Amino acid sequence: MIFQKYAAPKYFYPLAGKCLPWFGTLAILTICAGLYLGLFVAPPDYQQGETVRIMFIHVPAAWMSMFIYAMMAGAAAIGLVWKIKLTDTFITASAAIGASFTLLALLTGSLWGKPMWGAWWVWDARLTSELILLFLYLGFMSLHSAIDDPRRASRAGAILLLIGVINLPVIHYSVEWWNTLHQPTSVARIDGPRIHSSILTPLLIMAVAFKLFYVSVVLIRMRSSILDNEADSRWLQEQGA
Amino acid sequence: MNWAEFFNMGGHAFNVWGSYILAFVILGLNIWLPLRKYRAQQRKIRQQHETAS
Amino acid sequence: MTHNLGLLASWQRVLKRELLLAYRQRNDILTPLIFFIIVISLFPLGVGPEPEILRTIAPGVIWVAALLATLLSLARLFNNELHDGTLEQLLLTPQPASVLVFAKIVSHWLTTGLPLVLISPLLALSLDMSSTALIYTMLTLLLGTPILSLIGAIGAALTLGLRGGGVLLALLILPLYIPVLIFSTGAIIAASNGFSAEGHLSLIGAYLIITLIFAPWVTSYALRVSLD
Amino acid sequence: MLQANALAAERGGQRLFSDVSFSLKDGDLLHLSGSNGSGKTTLLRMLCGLTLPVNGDISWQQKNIESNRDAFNADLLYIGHRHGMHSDLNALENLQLSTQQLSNSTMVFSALEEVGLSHHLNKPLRLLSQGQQRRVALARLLLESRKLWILDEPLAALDVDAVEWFSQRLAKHLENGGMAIVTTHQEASFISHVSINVVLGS
Repeated sequence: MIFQKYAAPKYFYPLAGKCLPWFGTLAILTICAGLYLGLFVAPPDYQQGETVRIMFIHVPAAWMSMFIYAMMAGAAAIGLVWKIKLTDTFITASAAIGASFTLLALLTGSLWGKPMWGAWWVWDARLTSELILLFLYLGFMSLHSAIDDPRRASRAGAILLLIGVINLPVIHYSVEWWNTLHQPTSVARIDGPRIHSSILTPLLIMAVAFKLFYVSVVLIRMRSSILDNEADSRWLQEQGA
Repeated sequence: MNWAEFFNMGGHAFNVWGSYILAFVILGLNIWLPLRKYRAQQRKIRQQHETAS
Repeated sequence: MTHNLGLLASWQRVLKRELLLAYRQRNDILTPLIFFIIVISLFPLGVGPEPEILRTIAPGVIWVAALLATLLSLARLFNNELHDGTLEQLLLTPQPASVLVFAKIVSHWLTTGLPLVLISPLLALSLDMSSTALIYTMLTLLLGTPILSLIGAIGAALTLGLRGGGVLLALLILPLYIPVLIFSTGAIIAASNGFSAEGHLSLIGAYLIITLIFAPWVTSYALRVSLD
Repeated sequence: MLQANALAAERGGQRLFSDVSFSLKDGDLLHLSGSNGSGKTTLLRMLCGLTLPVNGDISWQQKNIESNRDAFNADLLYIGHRHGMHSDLNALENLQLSTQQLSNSTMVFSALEEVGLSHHLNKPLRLLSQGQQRRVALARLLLESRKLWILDEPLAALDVDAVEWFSQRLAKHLENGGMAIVTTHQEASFISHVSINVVLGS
């Protein structure tokens, strides 16, 4: 089937090479559009004032952190069942950018929380789950790098990702429940009550921009790790990279 | 467009611009480091080609 | 021509062997227990002896100490047997490996989890907990520590034989322990305030049943991956 | 009947060996040889199903060992470099608690006697010498009647009469229809029974 064909580095490498410039330019364009709309066009929020602009970074980053983890877990499942080596290249390529988006979401969340709640860090359900997600990312990355044998590293990492993705909703639910237990006062939800379209459009554009950015980073990292692993194979010399 | 007003961000300049700078730095690193390694690999392969041919 | 042992008989044989081994290395049982006691008795020194404060933080302190004590004892679950080759033999038995791994997990719980449950009343009293809180601490530990052993076994199998495996194990497994920690301490707090803790205990029970079903199989798969 | 075709293995990304094929019938003895690091142990572990081959497959009685692992394990006896005994238990406990066979203490006693260890029964294994520990491991050959023996350096650290005992034991196993795959660097009398020779790393 078609999917199987592009799972081999030999076919994936040139394909990634062709798509890379497209994703790169599209990512740059959408980021500029998002920034322009978010910083210049969107009106300040009647409640939060200008700090609402932090949301254009924080919320898409939080979405990306979960999206990438889910993608990694999906690739892990495929890699374990069909024994495709390329899934591990994809997972290792996505881990760092996923952890970076989580870290970015946490930092911007704290920068946004200071004016709203007066504290740099609030044990809000969403922020706490984001913190735990960062631990899951760091756990995967350290396990994967602690194992020398490439095959064991990819399979052990895949198992951990699958356990993590199954446990993530359970952890989120328990943190959510724990949060309501200890903070009876209804804390303003972090993404604001009802989102006005002038705020929503830049938010969605930034979300798309981050996805395109993620894809370009992953493609670059995958191509360079293929160059590392397959340095001696003939098809690489013929194609002249 | 009053630039001073724009940069002040209603008194929350630090928070808003801090977030955007953080985003630029963190995401920037995520694209710059792999790109640098990727270019180095390309150069190495191109050199191999010159010596080989 | 080979008449092999039945599944139950070889399961019991593995359990018997594990308990005999645990008995032979007795201080491996004592160290997590002593660690549990020391960590808990550090808190009054750090936080101050006022009973009200101790009473409020007691459930959290006991449970976090239980998590760390279990983590401490997990490293030896498979590593000793990696070095003398018995772990390979475990995977080469005619019986499904997950059942025999389950016997090892049960023996780990008997030698680590159960002692924590039995010693916890003493420590609950030292933190001036009320009698209902004490009972619910034991109850949640009784229900919770098997989960710690089951999920911990998966982590131990994944980090088998790795340098710095102990710390890595903590990083992998502690996030997965969070639901147990939240609902157990929640149950103790609810019970000591007079509310019913049924909801919490049933959630922990459900989590226990799910891990009982899946963890042994995942652990044996992870062992196969690590011994590859 | 053990059938292996086009087996290949990698360690840390480097190719160890590729397209190793052979088939073992009743009464066959395969001697696996090759320089250190050529992947002998990896191949043996692969034949037991412990290591996944990079490509190629292994079948026992015409069925792939990965799909019916339990049936294959019932006929397999693997003794590796690490002899698979608990060093904190004594010889008696090790054999009684780990063998899959319904063996009672008299059978274990006689097995230990046959390997010449009747007087070291209550000492934990770690106090015995390498050669003695190897003898305890080899005692399993008597207790567990398995069709396929896969032995990694069984003669390591054995003295002369233990080697002699092992060669006779192996010959008897082959006569009543058993099979064996053995690696060894030492000269031993059972070499004359070898029916298949596989050399790695040539």
